[in-house]
Amino acid sequence: MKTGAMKITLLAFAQSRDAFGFSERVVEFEEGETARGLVGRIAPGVEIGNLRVAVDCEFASWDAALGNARELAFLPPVSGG
Amino acid sequence: MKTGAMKITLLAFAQSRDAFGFSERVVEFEEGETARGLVGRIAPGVEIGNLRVAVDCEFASWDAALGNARELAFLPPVSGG
Amino acid sequence: MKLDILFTHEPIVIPDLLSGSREIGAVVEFRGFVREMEHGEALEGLFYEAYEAMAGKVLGNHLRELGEIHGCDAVEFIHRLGWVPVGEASLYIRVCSAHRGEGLGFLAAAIDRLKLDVPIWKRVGKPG
Amino acid sequence: MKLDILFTHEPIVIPDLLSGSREIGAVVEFRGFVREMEHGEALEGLFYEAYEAMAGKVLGNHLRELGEIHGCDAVEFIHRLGWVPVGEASLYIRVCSAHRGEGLGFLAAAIDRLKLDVPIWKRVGKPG
Repeated sequence: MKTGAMKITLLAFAQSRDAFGFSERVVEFEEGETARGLVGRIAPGVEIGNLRVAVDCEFASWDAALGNARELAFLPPVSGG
Repeated sequence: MKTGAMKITLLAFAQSRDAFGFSERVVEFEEGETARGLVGRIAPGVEIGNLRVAVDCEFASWDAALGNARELAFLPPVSGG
Repeated sequence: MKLDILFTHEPIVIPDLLSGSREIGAVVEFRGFVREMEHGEALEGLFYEAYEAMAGKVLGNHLRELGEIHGCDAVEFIHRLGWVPVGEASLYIRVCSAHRGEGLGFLAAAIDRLKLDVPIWKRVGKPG
Repeated sequence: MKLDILFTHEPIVIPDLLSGSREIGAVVEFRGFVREMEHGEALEGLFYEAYEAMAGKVLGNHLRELGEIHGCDAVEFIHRLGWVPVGEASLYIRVCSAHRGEGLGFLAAAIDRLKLDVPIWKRVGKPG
């Protein structure tokens, strides 16, 4: 079993795309890292104030370990309909 | 001006048709007569308990004088839709 | 408010939606169908009867008043009369409004008022 | 409950109503249209974007739960994505149920839930 650096796909939607400067990006992460920590590392200038975060299509906490997550999405306030 | 007997069309809907034995009938009436009095005179056996009455397409009181009404309708509880 | 009320002895045909106003944000449509099981009894259909002149008047007053209360732009109302077999529609209502709340509020209230005092009656089974 | 959820980049086409159950008494349909005036600003249209995989999952959970709560037999949900010009529909929902209350209740709650946390976004003007 290989431990340490794994890859995760980041998805930035709507206004968060402008803030992050990408809509999709693959980065390395450690399984103990949190979403908050990951954003602080790869995009330290981004305000996460009104963003929710989803891990593998489920709403998640900014402060939970990413574990073996494969997709991390940044979700501004929704406005469908 | 002629006073006294005038003609009014009676309309009986839904279950009231069975009770009255007609769906439409023209009868003579006096302008001081009420809907209640008219039914008592022409169909004394009819129970008006759950019937509403309409005069010229407006809900009316059983005890108001018919005046110069032209159409008197007997309305069982409604059930449209 | 634009209001159309129709009573028909034919199967209900849904009118085309005229793409008029660019301010209509919500269109809510309701169809009421005759169900087979009613109070535990299996029906073949229902027979509807109306005092048409009065029904149009009473219903028109209700719908115009509700249109004011809820703020609706257009309403189409169709009630089928005569024999309506199970699985066919007896009632169709379409409400056009700026937002969904207005249309949904209008529709719920309109059906309540219809069943309150509009002179239309149904009976089980074909008469005669 | 039968549930269909569709996201489409094409204009919404209302699916045929399959005359299945003889126990459907009420069919309620909602269409949401893009309005010209929004917050006092004249639009040409709106651009919709979704996280489709998650939106389908979150919405499916909401609609199945609401179907249980309200007691509905079938729901069809269509959301258009991409550019939607003023006067065209961005949303279509159809609910089939035994009685009207169930369908109307479901529909109001479904739109509230859609706007609560389903990852779909609109923005004014075409992007780029």
